[in-house]
Amino acid sequence: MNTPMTANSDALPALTKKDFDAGVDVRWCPGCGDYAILAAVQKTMPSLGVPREKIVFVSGIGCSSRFPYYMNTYGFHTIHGRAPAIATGLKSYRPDLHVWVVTGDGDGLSIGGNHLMHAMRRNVDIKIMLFNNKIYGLTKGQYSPTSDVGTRTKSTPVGSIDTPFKPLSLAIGAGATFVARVGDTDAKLLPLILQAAHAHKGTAFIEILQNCPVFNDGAFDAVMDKKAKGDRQLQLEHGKPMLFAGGTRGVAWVRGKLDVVDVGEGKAAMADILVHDAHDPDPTVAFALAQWEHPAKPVPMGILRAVERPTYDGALRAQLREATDKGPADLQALVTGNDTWMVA
Amino acid sequence: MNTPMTANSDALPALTKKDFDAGVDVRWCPGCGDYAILAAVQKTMPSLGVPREKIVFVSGIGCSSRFPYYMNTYGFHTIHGRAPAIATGLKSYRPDLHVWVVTGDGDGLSIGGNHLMHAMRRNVDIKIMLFNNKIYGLTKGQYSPTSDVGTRTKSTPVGSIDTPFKPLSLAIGAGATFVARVGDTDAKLLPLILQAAHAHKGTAFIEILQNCPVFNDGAFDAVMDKKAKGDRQLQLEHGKPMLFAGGTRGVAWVRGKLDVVDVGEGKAAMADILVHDAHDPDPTVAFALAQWEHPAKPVPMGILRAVERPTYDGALRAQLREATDKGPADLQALVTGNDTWMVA
Amino acid sequence: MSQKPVHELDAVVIRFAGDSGDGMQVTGDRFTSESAHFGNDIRTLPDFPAEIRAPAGTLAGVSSFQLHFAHLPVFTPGDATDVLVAMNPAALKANLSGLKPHGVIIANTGQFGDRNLEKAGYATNPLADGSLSAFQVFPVDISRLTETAVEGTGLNTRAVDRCKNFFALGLCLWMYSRPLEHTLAWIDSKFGKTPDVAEANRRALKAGYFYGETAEAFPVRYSVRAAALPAGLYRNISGNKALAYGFITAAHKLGVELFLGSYPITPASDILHELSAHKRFGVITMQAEDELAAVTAAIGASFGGALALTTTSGPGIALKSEAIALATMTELPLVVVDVQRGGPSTGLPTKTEQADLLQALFGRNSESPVPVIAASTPADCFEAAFEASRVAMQYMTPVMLLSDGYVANGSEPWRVPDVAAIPEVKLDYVPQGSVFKPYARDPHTLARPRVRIGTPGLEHRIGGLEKEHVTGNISYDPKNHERMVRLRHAKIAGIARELPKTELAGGDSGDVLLLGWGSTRGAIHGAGIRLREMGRKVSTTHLRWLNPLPSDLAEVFARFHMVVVPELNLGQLAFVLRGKTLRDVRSICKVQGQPFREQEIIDKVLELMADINVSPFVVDVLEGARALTHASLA
Amino acid sequence: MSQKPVHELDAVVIRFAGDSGDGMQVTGDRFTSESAHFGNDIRTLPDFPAEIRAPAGTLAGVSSFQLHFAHLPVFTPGDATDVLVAMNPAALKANLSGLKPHGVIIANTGQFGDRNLEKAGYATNPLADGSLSAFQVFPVDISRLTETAVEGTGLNTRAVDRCKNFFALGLCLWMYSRPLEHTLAWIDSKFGKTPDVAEANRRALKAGYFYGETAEAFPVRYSVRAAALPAGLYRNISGNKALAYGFITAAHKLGVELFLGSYPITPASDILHELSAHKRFGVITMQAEDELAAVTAAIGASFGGALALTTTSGPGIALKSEAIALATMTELPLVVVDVQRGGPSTGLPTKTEQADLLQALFGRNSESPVPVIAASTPADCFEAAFEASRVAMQYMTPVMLLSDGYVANGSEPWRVPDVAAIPEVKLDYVPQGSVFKPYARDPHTLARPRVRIGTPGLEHRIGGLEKEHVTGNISYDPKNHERMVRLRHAKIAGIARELPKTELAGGDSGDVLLLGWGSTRGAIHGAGIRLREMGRKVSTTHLRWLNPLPSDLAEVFARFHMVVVPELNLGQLAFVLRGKTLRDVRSICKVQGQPFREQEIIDKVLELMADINVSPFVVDVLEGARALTHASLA
Ligand SMILES: Cc1ncc(C[n+]2csc(CCOP(=O)(O)OP(=O)(O)O)c2C)c(N)n1
Ligand SMILES: Cc1ncc(C[n+]2csc(CCOP(=O)(O)OP(=O)(O)O)c2C)c(N)n1
Ligand code: SF4
Ligand code: SF4
Ligand SMILES: [Mg+2]
Ligand SMILES: [Mg+2]
Repeated sequence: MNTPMTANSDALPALTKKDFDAGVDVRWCPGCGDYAILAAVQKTMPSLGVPREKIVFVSGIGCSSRFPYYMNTYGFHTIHGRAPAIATGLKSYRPDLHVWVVTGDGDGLSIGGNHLMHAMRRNVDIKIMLFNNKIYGLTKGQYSPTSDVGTRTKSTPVGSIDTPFKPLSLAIGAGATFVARVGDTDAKLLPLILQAAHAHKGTAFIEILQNCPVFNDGAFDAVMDKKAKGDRQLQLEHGKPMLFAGGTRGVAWVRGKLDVVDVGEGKAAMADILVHDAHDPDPTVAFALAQWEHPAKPVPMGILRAVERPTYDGALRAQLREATDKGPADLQALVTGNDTWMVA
Repeated sequence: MNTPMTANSDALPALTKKDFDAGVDVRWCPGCGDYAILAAVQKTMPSLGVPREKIVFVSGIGCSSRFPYYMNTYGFHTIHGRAPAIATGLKSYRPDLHVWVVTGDGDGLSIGGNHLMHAMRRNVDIKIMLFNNKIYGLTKGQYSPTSDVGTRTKSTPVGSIDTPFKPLSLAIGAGATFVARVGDTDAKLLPLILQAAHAHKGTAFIEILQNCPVFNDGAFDAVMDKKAKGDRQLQLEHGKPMLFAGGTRGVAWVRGKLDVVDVGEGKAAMADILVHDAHDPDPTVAFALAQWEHPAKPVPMGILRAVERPTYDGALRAQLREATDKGPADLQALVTGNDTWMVA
Repeated sequence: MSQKPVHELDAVVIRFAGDSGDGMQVTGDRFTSESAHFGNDIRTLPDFPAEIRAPAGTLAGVSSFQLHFAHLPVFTPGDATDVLVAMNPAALKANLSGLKPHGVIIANTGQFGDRNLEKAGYATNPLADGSLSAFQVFPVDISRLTETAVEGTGLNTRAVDRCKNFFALGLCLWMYSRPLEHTLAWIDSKFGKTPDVAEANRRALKAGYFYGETAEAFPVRYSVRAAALPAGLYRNISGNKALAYGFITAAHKLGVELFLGSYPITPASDILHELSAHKRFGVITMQAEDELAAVTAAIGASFGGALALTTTSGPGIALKSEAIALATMTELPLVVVDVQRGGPSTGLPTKTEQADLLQALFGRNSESPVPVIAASTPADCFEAAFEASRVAMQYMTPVMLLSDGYVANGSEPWRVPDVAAIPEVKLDYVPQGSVFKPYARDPHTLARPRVRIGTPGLEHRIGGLEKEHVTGNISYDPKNHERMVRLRHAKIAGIARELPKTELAGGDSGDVLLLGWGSTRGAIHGAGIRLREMGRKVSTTHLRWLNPLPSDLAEVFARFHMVVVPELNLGQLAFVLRGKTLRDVRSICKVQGQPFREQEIIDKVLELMADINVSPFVVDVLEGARALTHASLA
Repeated sequence: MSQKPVHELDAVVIRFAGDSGDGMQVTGDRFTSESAHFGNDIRTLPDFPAEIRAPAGTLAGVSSFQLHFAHLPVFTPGDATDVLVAMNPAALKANLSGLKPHGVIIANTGQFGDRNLEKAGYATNPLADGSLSAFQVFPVDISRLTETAVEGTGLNTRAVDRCKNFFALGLCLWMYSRPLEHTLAWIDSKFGKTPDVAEANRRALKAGYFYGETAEAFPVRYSVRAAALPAGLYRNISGNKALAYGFITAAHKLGVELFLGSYPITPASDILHELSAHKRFGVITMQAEDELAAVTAAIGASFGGALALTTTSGPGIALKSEAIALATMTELPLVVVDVQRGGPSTGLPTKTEQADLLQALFGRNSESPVPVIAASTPADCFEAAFEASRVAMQYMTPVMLLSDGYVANGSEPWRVPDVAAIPEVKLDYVPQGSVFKPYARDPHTLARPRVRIGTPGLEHRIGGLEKEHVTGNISYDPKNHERMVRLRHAKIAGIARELPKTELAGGDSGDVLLLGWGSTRGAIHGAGIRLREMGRKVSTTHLRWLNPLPSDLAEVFARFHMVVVPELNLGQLAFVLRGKTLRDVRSICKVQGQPFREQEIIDKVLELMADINVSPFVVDVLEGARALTHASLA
């Protein structure tokens, strides 16, 4: 095909999913949730209106982190845990690029937790997809910081004892400006979230619930189950009331606590049901929702939070521009300084 | 003096502040907030009823991390950022010891952010004091992850651009079970919080606002100011209504948001004022409070959250006990295994 | 029993190869176990891809297991294979080059359909196109035969397919006149909870066995007599497992508990797995958030009195190096295990290499001497772990223990030690009430005093800043610093006094001394034997200690005309030995993610022996590379 | 002008010493600047404690600044001091041992009260008890005289006290016949925003000057004539600043922007500080959350096309080593600056050392070759930075640049380069539309092709797994791995072809070749000159390149009877050279957090020259330590 020459999306020949397929053998296990995510990403990319050459996928190490090899864009499969830092450097140096990070629950929350938090704090304009399968896939099935308490693995033969992170709570606690969750096989929601993340100016953090059929099969079955998901997922849409279970249940403040109520005659009124405000500058509601887990509560899906804040790379460039706007820099003057003497 | 021989506090000869003074030259700058904290800690220690030899102070690197040298207990001044991990190993191996961690905003939140989060997630029974002076003291004044946006330092000559962490929000997001804040010179509150942290079973995270007169003088003056602090601090006490400004202002839910209201006739009623529940299993209110900053809001001081959850070291020991309770372990049987053959 | 004739063989190298999902590792393990029980000497080489499950049928997805079993002593998994069991075309293609001329191929024709042939890159079917005429090919439709055998067990197609490795195993057991009992018993214990699977595997195993006996295809069977091993009770053991047992035993004999701080990484994870299962022995394992936390948690536990351990491979060592220097400065015991793998960076994570030696010796800031020892065989890992632990505790120092993927995953027969006979190691602790100087020193070991944290009156503070001699106070005094730097070095160098005399296989002097370290032991030892059989004056020796080096080394070197070091790197030990002894130590290097073959060493030694012009300046090992590259830069 | 007689001197070593808060670094800087302006050759040595402000009056709190100014060329800050300005008893005590017999002491009697004497550990006042009779003591109540001088400026007591360093400075300027103008102008520009402080400092300065002229105490003054430096425009420069300028210049000449990812650490932080101030030059600096992020952010920027830089000291290098290996594997340019400090672990963070050489060479997992270069003087840092940047970009490789605390903080006169005259370095980029093979190689440099990320049609993926030659695809092929390992080595080794011939000071052959690297240059060079003056056949040379080494080294060695390497470590380069050349390279080691004195080197060389029994096995540098220790283990 003819490669597009400019970043101007008008001038772009329409790209297709196939244009984003690197055309190499995909090396995940049969049935791995990563396949569905890959397909959704490849499918969504053309809709972003960004030429392939302006896109970079950066990853760490893990099954999930093989992702860049399968995308026909620029890609960097780096080392364990450091993808957010590498992406930060890349984006800071090259604001013209669209930088996507792919990481796992081990890569992003265990060894890479610090960089992830700092990227979100800084609000670097990068898009982070964390494939959460609640397990270490690549190293053959040890528990991860998102594994449920009591998870039996090779390294925890009588059950894990550490309380898992809630990735979205952690992100909100770190000051993330865009926080979303979606399931690997949700072919409808995933593209929407990718598009919203792309549109967001700042760090977008997306937790993707991903099934690992080999080491943690069915970890999200209860939530992702086609039939039950209406009852078990709380699909969030900005500006829409928070309803689920076919509109029979909703979210409301009950005695100062965000809670689930039944909706309808003799039950809670629609007026009591919270309208989802993803742009709320106060992260409290988003945080409260991020705490929710199956089975006690429906699992919030979609964009919990999307607020504006200056980006790190933007501010950095602004400072640079401000400095360079003062006129051409004089290298000789710099090197010479203002405290010299002549030797004849 | 006669050193106590047992951990039984009844049998302890009364210890005094002086017993906890290591008697070496203290090497902080004149006027450093660390002195006040040291004094408060030395003063409070005897009240905990723990013999000196059962106490260990672990620190990373920074001005604040010099702390262990001044305590006449066991002490370990380690490397930059790793104190929470070292303390986790120590406490897991030696549950009989009382392990205190001293760290700084750079040590604990920059290089050591990951270990701090994971310690809190695991709920290791260690007590973490983070001396937040919003600056790197030891390395002579670079900005830190808690420095306000626009902070001018040697490494940010035209002002820092990254949004600072809110340490308490981060802690709550990571699942911390005990979260508190206090000022360095608050000689009344600091001992109370140290005692409560000691009594808490699990990770206690204490942010101590600490003045660095050399590189960031007066960072907390507005909040710590003797006269103004009544208006600018929200002193939290479990079971008490959240009031400040001499009881004329309080905290209430206003249209689904935690907010400040005026209290009194024609204003909000006392019944509307939230009663502080540090033991609330739902961290939402604590999180909302942790977001508050001067000058928009009063700064919450005291214990924001203190809830029970199994500790990592406790669960680890329980698993060990369960295993060893099955009878004496047979090393020969282990080494021999169950698939052997004889060669004659 | 079979009526077919039985041929006696001295040794056989068999390789099971198939898709990652085909269970080749299990097949290999079971055949190993049967051979061990039978009394053969054995060595194994598992080899698997970095992916969990690469695409089925591709070359990248091939997993294999090689076993050398013999009635004479063997030291390696074998240079070339006698028998290749190929479960699909990719397995055949990937392993054919290692097969001996006239070697046997047992191919599962059920997987040689067009799609699989194409995936493996075969234009035509090699079983049919005559390209394998140099070998003895036995085509068997293992897939279909297995299906038939397990019919009626109620398993679904996928589960049925999973049984075919037992058919192959059964066939091979028949072929080498091995009984089925142990494997049948093993199936019972392994699949006890899923009786249908157990039954299917039993049936597939027997079907394979009887197929050999019945089918016309196999005219003869073989037998390999038991080896003359020293008498005793034996088991088969892998390196990682032996390490774990060694550490548990060491903790026991040292009178402390074992604490492991670790972060999973191939090929070291199995040590964490193994130790996690032994809480009964008071073993505490912590899967940390990363390597930085893993090593520092261990240091924390060490401060608390533990036998502190941290396990990883090369990239993890890089991350741990700052903390190891803290242990050096604070003089706290710590054992650091590096199960080396192919690099640099992520490299070849499931392959073996010996290229972390220089990192182990020098990869820390400033003068941070650390004892370094290496394990040379799977069973030797037990002793290496014990030795590392003892030295760490006695000398109050971090100790680096080098293993590698080959030792870690390989296995060999191990004469089970009598643990009661292993002497206890007594450690002195500063008694309560004494005048305690944290940096006073034991006059013999130069170790600083050991103290139980929690002892009243011994409160003290340590840290990473330079210490004053004896008192341990912070000191910036220039002369004190120099003294301490030299003391830290002297402490480690002094360990050399307790090292045994260097032992040689072969003559005490001669033309060539072949010297190795770590996992190359078998190949070097075997090569030495064969070179001597060829009449060459070649002796071999193997280093357990890389730092300090044995103090008689230069003297030993002096008795040989040439010293040659085969290594799975670009000559790292050779470089160190040159620097230390100023002898023109020569290198035999291989960096392919694979262990040495004996023959490779033999060929190189013969080549070097022909070379009489020994240049005084280093023969750059890289010269060759340049030619190599330019040739292909058209 | 003064009526007092003026004595001519060739060179003077002066040391200003006081409390950390006394402003001794400023005093030293100003005196340096005046001497430089005057035309002397100069070398400086700042020395300060690890604490921000240790307790006033204690030994631990002493901060000092030594300056050597001369009318002959000088190479070090001087072995022993001629003049010691001691602002308090601790400063006197800490620095007395460095004072020459009959040396001058100017003591601020205002600080010699009982409390301060006690804090410094003096039982009696040394100014009064006769213990200083071997020196010329000038007691001056600087504190009180300063107070009087600044009376009426409205400053508070603390601020007044802070002016006393200017009094001391004024006095010294008078003593060495130096004008005040530059310092007066400097005060104006520095304290412009606080006119009262400026005025007070001006008054204190003048008061000191006039005190010298007036007071009976000082019978003579001295002068040191200008040195015969090459003609040109000069400035004074510190190592860290020269590094920063070198990198900015390199980025400019390479046609890219500079990206620095760094985390503050002594003594490297000033590079970050300096570069942060130069956004006008398109310099992007990122203070990262830690060293792991600092280096990986730089690698990210490098992937994006930057001249990528990361700066730190030893502990930071340890943390960065895993990532450096990623840059080696992905063959991305990266400059890593290690400003070495005393270790191991936190060690002596503000002191100098050269003990990270082996870490720089070998401190990464597996075979991860990295070019290593060292800066030898403050001004030389400019060129070292340029060279490191050029090589990183041209060869597509990480490059390690070694500096140390001494070079970083020390300063010297620098002939300002004409930046227009520095040639541009042209880099080729893969043009759009070409067939792009990410791991094809330049036949000369062996570098893989440079590509601008963002170019349409050149999309590709790289990573830390082993690459296939030419295509860059992931490859687990054994032979490919070996080829790539050797190619990576050959690429770095090949840089040796562009290194200049080794240059010697002194004869082309002789008895001893003194060889150094890094910050020891001045002391070695000076020692060489003096040894030759003593009639010894000693030549000296200095290495910029530690990896690869110059290829003529063995040949050069062959022309000397003995090769001796003075190093601020336990003999790291000597060890490497022994391994590479098999020459019995000897070491002169000093590990005290302090640079060499010329005399130390001279003494050791003379000692070694007397020693004719060169043992073929390494003389363990540690032997001495053992004796040293045992003596004190009563
Ligand atoms: C420094 C380092 N430590 C450890 C590893 C081993 N390792 C590779 S991936 C991984 C965890 C992967 O888990 P996750 O990020 O959840 O990815 P998944 O495989 O589940 O997609 C680990 C521990 C490594 N490659 N590098
Ligand atoms: C690995 C490593 N990186 C960097 C440093 C340098 N360093 C020492 S302390 C410090 C920051 C201290 O800041 P903080 O934790 O806020 O402590 P404070 O001095 O403000 O109390 C830094 C960057 C170090 N010692 N080790
Ligand atoms: S191990 Fe799990 S996560 Fe990894 S590829 Fe296989 S199924 Fe996917
Ligand atoms: S630099 Fe700041 S934090 Fe450090 S000791 Fe001085 S005043 Fe305290
Ligand atoms: Mg995972
Ligand atoms: Mg701080």
